[in-house]
Amino acid sequence: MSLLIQVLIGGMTIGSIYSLIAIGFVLIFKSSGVLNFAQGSMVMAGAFFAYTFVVQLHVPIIISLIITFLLAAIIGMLIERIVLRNLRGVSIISIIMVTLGISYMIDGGALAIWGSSNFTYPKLFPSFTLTVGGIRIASVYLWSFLTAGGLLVVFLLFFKYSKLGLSMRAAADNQKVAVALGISANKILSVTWIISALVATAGGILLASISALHINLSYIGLIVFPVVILGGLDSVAGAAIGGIIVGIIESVSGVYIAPYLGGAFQQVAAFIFLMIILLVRPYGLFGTKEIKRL
Amino acid sequence: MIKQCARKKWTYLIYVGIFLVFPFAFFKYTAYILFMVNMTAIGVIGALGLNMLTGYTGLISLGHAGFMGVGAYSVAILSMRLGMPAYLSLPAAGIITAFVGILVGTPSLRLRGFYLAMATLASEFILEYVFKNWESMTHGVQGLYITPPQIFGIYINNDRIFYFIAATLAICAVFCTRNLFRTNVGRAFIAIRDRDIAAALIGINVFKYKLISFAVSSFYTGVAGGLWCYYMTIINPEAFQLYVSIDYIAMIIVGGMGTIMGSVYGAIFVVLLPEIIQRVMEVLQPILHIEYAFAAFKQIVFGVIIVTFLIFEPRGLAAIFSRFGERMRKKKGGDQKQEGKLVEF
Amino acid sequence: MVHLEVKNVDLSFGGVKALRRVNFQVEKGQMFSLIGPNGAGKTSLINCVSKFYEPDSGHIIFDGREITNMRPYQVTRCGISRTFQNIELFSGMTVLENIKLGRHIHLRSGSLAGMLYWGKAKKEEKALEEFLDEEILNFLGLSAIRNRMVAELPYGLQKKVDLARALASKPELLILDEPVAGMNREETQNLIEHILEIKKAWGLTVFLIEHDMAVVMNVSDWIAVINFGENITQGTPETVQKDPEVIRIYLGQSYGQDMKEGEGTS
Amino acid sequence: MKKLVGFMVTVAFCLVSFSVYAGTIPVGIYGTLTGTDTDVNGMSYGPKDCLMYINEKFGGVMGHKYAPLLLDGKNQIPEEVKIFKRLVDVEKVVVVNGWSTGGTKALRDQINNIVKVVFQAQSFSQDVVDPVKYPYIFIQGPTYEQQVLLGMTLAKKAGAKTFAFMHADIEYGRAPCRNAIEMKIPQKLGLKVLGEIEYIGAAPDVTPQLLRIKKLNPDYVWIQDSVNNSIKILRDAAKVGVPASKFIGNCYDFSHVIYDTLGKDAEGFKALKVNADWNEDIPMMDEIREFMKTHKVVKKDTYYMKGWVQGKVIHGVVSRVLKKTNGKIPPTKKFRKMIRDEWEALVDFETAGGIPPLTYADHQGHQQARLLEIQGNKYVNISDWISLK
Repeated sequence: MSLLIQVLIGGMTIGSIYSLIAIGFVLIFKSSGVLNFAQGSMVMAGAFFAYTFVVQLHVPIIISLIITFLLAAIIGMLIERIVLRNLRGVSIISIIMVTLGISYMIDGGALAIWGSSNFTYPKLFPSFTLTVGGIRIASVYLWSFLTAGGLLVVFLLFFKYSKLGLSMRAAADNQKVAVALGISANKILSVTWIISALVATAGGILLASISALHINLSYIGLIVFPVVILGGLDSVAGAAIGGIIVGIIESVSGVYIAPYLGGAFQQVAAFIFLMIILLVRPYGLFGTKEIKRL
Repeated sequence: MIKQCARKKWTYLIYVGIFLVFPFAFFKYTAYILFMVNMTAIGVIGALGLNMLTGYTGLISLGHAGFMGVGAYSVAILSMRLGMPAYLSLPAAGIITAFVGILVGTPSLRLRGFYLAMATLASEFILEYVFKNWESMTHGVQGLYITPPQIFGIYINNDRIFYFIAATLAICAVFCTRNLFRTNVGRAFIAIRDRDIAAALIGINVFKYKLISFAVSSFYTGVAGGLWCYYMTIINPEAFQLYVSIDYIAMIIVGGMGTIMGSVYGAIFVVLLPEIIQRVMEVLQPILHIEYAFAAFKQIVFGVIIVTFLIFEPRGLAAIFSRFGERMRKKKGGDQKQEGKLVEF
Repeated sequence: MVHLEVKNVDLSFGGVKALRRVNFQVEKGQMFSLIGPNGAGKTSLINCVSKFYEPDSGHIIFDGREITNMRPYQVTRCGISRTFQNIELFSGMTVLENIKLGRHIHLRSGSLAGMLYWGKAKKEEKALEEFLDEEILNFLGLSAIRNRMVAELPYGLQKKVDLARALASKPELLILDEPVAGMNREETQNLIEHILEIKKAWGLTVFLIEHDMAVVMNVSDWIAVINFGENITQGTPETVQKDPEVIRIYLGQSYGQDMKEGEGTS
Repeated sequence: MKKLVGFMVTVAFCLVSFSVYAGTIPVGIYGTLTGTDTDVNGMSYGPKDCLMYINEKFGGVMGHKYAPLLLDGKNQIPEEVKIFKRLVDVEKVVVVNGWSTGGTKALRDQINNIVKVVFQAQSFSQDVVDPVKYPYIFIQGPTYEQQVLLGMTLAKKAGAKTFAFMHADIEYGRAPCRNAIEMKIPQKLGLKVLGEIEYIGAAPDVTPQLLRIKKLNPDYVWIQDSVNNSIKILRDAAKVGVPASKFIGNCYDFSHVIYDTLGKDAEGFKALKVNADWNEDIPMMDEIREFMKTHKVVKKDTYYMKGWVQGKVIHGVVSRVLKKTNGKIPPTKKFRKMIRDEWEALVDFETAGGIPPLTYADHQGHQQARLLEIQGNKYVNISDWISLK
């Protein structure tokens, strides 16, 4: 029994990080219908920026965090400005490929700048730990939990009430209508990419500070895919909740099922669960259904 | 007109000549170049498969690495356990993979777009898990060795022999695919891609043809995987991870979705581009001085090329070449319409 | 005899009722027109017949066979084919390929045969092209543009290709959803003539939905009127024109205007 | 079709024209410079730098300079096969420094029967070590299986009764543990293996696996993985309350990053050491420092040292060969053969303290290791060099 509790808590802790990173995916998809394969690389890059300023350049933490987020925002904007803005009306899969190309660039850049060693990540936040049901939870998880939750609330309100948010939804629903309403699609897309880059950076910093920093951090992009789809590609809430669910599923299957099936079952378990959900709800848990018209 | 035919005959003879001489033309580079040509040939077959599914039927698949794996493992197991000769085990592998493909394709009844793509991604991971953990069959993570069959006492994974097998198969694949899109099946695929609802309403059993598309596509991919297995003589699960699927997607997008030659150009591009970048940078090395960042820069350049390329020609190399062909024909005057259509394919 | 029978068909989207217990019968060989103001539910009804929509209740019977629960392609197999209000051509293909697709249900050759393009598949393709040539392309005057991509054709021609695709399956019942909408007088005339001619030649039953009253009144043998998804009345053109209800809800305000539309658009 | 052929031919030609001209003694090295496993690729940079150092310090060997060429195998079999073909056919290298187990297996026939070139594998997998079957493949240190054996022996000494394995679901992870079990190593030592627990290589979190460990509660856990994942394991061990002192890692779990990152959570973590660490006080380190005066070295870790040693071995063998031919470079085929024979003949080859003396009669440089433990944020030797023979 106590084991089960520990399993659940363990699942939630990592799930919180999944949610945080998944939200970045969803934002971009929601506004521009692009599934951003470079998200993982953006996560990694963000983590490395903070590392550079704090450790290599000895900038005070707060300032270096600010600079980091500025840089991330700029990169996000540049990606949108230079690349995606020139790809209007291109088939979705070509855009996938483009984002992959971007991820090659970012990964390569990171490799060129920081090399492929493991780095010890600085302690950026007051680190304390509290023990719940025999699980020692590092503060980082709480931070990511709070950040994810905070972002969730912020974006729910943002999309509900703020003019920009509403227009983003309009744009996502129907470019033409949006244009008719005098909404600048460009502005919206830039904003989305900036926000999403910031989220990625936050995720990167949190993720890096619970393990050694290495360029392979960008794999997280692949690992959260089931989360994004499970929640529904265009639902921020879906991403947040999906993260927790997947975390728990991985944890539960890792402890209770893997011993019988052998191997590393947890990731597969997440995907199998995803398949089952998709067969019941073809647009994820909270995704909006696209209506066929003639 | 007769002159035309005669010239055609000659050009074909020249092609055949090149095809036969090619593997003996490069002195000490032979093995190295042939290896890349062979990988390209395998790539062409796989890319045709993926293009049929994604480019022509409009179903995105991230699971093709898994399908290749199924093909490779089937070949390995059939040939080692049952001692099946290559000319049987390759088609058999294709058929087995086709069944897996149908299985994976079933969700396409309800799933669309990215959600289907993710379902295929899931199947990719599930297949990888099976490869790793069905030890009795796949020998787990250590993978399987095979002793390739021999022709005239030479193992077929000898670069020259394999060149003739793989290249021939690739060319056959190109022609088969071209034929397929002359007939109702191929047309049905395109109809589903363009307007699946209208397709259904004019009498196409959409789901059936989606499954057929998955089956044929995975058949190609399975054969490609089988060839891969014969060539490498070892297969392990780490050889069929997501990056392979991504390479194939790169092939069809860069080459040109929904075009047959596109798959060919794409395969060549994806196999050769990194090598060309490598060589160019080696030449520039004395100027650049980037010992440690060499690989990194290679990666960056690859990314930059793909991105810029897609910005300037999202429809891929095929579009560029056919436009080029148009211009050539305009110059020559319009006496070669048929060839023009050929380029489209 | 009755060719197509629609019995108490109900259809609703969410809360909105699109069709309420709609009834009518189409005789074999008849030129049947379904009219009604915009949003009356005409297209919804034919979408029910061609199975794009599942009716909530009611029956659709064709040739004495219940087709209510069939899949779309099965309906086509039974011998029903249709055109679309806003042309649904496959933009990635040539005119010829689009029309060939109309005949898809009659083609048997599988993928393997197709790949080898040998024997059966090849013969079938040849036969198909001959059929299309003599029965449809020349007849509709599309032979010249057979290899053009449909995307680059003018609207009128696209409409024609759409019709050709519907005819290609050699149906018994042809459903035309506003075939002449947005065409000028000549185009309209010419298309209608073609339709009447082929109807005679093949003994087709034609199910017409059209706003151009002039056309409807001229060609129809029988007209059914619906409004807000309900039967208003049906009968011969004369009776329908006289029907006070119809005049009130439909012809009264928009007849003349529709006539003008007919001329105006070109 | 025409364009296709044209395209291929032109590409072929530009490849030909771009080929670099190899120096007098071409040496081929490939490793994972991008992709997975990059954190240990110091062992691919090592040999290159070492040979460059020798070129600059001694002007190569008997007046012949080395031309080391380092390529990126991406840890992908086809990539490595391609590179191998280029190295041996185009660049005519006399020694190849390889990387992955999979690639080595794929090339086994090429290496030993077709090309016949010495192949120094980075992988320590026992599947590729076999003087009879694979006469041209050499590895530097004890196989993973031997390392497991040592770890278990020491655990036994410390009074362990039960044991468990943790590793990623890849060959490097699973194969050695399976082999160890098949070789009945635990039984012979009277140890009970409670479980073999796997995780995804790239998984950001291994808490569930450690909850299983906690449940099984073995006396010792063998980690068959590299630093990056071992940090995750120790982190989550602390998370669920399993002491780090229960964990023993192999030769790739040896890095200061571990205790820098985890602090006291790493206290008591043990790892095997099969070659010198960075900044150890040995003559070889002075060579490297000298080299660093003129060159940039980014990988400052024990793997770089391992690589440097490999460079020294190559140099040692080549110079022996050239002594035999008194300074003349024999034709490639002969040269490769001679290198192989000399390599096998190496006895107690000294590497300036980089590693225990190397003897390649059994194609394994040495079979010794010593156990280190993290105590107070540094590694402490808790055993002497132990031979695994």
